[in-house]
Amino acid sequence: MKTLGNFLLNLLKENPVFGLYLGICSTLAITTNLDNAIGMGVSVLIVLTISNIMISSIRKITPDEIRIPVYIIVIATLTKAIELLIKAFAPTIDAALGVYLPLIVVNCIILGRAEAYASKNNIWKSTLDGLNMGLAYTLSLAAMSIIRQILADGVLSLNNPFNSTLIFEINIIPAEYRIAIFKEPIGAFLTFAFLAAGVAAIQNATAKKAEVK
Amino acid sequence: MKKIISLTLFLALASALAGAVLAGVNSITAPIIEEQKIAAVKATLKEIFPSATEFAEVKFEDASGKVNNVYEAKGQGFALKVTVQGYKDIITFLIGYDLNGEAVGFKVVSINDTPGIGMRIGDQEFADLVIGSSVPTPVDTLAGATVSSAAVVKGIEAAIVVFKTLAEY
Amino acid sequence: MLNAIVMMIVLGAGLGLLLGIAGVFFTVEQDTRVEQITSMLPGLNCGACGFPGCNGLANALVSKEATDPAQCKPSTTVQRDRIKAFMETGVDPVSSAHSHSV
Amino acid sequence: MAGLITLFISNVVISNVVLTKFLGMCPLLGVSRKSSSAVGMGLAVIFVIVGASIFTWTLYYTVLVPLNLQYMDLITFILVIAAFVQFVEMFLKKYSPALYKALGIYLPLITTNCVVLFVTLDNIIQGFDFVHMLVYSTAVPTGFMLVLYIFSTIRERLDQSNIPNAFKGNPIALIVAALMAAIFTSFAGLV
Repeated sequence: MKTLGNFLLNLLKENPVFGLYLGICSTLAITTNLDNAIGMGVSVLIVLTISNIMISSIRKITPDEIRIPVYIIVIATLTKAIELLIKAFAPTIDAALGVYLPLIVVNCIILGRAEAYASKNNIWKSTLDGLNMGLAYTLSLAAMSIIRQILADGVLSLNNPFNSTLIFEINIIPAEYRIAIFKEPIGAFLTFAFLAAGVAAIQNATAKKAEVK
Repeated sequence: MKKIISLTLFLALASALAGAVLAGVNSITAPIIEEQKIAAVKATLKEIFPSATEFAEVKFEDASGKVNNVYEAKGQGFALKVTVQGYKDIITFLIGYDLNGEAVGFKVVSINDTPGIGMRIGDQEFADLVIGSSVPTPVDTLAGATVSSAAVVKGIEAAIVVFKTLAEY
Repeated sequence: MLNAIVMMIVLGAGLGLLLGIAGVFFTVEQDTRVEQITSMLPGLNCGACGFPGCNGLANALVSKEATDPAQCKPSTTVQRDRIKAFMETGVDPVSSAHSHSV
Repeated sequence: MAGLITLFISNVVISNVVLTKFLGMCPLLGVSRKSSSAVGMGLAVIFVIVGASIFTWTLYYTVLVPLNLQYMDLITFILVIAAFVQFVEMFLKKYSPALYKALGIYLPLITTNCVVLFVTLDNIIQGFDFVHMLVYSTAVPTGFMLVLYIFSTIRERLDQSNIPNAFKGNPIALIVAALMAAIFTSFAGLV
């Protein structure tokens, strides 16, 4: 129970997206619905975890001067492999994510964790770190996409990406009260700004509490 | 100097491994991706020409640059895939004409236009307008979505030009 | 398959060699502290600190244009303390700790 | 010719890479505090994108396509970009310290700037010929620089204003970005 609490606290305090502003390009772009958010989140989770494992396992033989190019090669290979697999087995996700799928390579979270964590820690710890960060990223994307989808479409739905059958669909807001602008870039920026401000407010509050103590 | 060579070799080795991995993955996925592409087009073509069994891509000449692909439904007619610039983004649609020059099907393949304004060209209302038209009497624009629907109408005109070169109309 | 491997070997070796040689020919003397601080930063080059890249922040720290390494958002507290200690004493606490223990 | 001008304008203002595709957000939030660094960063990005586009476009059509290795695009492109950026940085540092001070210091930031990878990949996806590729790869970073510059001038003033605590820093910047995105939407009818 305590670990779950810690996990949730870390999710808010050290959130890679809303706290550290890492990987926000794709966050803003693809969170128009839950399907895309989960597709992107899981892709990043897989790339991040495997890249952490690989980089951790070669950390002792990688020459320091060219470690960044080597990391880039590892990450680019994994990203392309995932992209090809998604194209083959979940074409709807590929169509929705488009060019943002290959852009996972330049998602700062992945290179950031490689450099800051996996290059210095053992394989087991790096695996956990990859899963942890990837999950936090996926949840952040999901949170943002749920808000945008409900406000813009009035429904919350999820499709099975492998055969595009509907898993569930809930109607929440009647058609005449929907705010289409949340599908647009403006809506993306606004949603992100308010979520980030919310995270900052929580961080400020906990910091104050710590000071009082 | 020795250092440069060792670094270069390490980088080359890493690149080679990457190349091998990707080639491996690609050899598994390439045929599946190819199949997916054909299946996706076939499904839409089947909606336009439900009774046709055989489809083939045909060569064509298009001066407008709007028509991307033309598919022939053997003995039934032609379906043309057209891409036009909408209000803000690009609209791709398929339009099917039977051998008499009547529009028998209209389907928007991809649209990323302003929600609330341009979206209506994806609606059944617009599809019905198009399907009621024919080569000699093309469609009118849809009120309220003038930029997008005007773009689509221009695309349909381009499709008609291409269609005339293909069918003995 | 073979095509892919050969092409990548050539590309990897070519780029590696180019940068290796460039590194020898284009070396410029720099305040070593800048380089040391750069290596202590996360190396994301994300720009979140407001300076152009990790090197930019390191430069600013050395020239006292910036004072707090916590401006680097992705850095951990361990990294920040290490940089702070290095700026105050001019000695890297991590590497000096190693040399003491040996 | 008219097509090229349309391509240029539509990619600078209408489908602006930052405000409609959200690429290059990191430098937008990071380097946009001073308008002088916004211009430096913008110019460096234009230079790198045009250079990297020429290299990757040529690589794709002279090496990858003949060898049937189109699926190697991502990995070769990112390597070429990383090497190109580093090479230019080292070159400037040695031979033109003045230019390095003005532009070069932004170069390391650019490898991880998604706009560069996006443009090089999109050149291929859109099937551009050489001339269109050149125009496109100039237009996109020009749009990036335009937004970066406007953004930095607004932020210089934001520093003086009274902002709710939680919104200080990046959240308020994102609100500004939202308003700018709204304004740029109205350019849509231009072409």
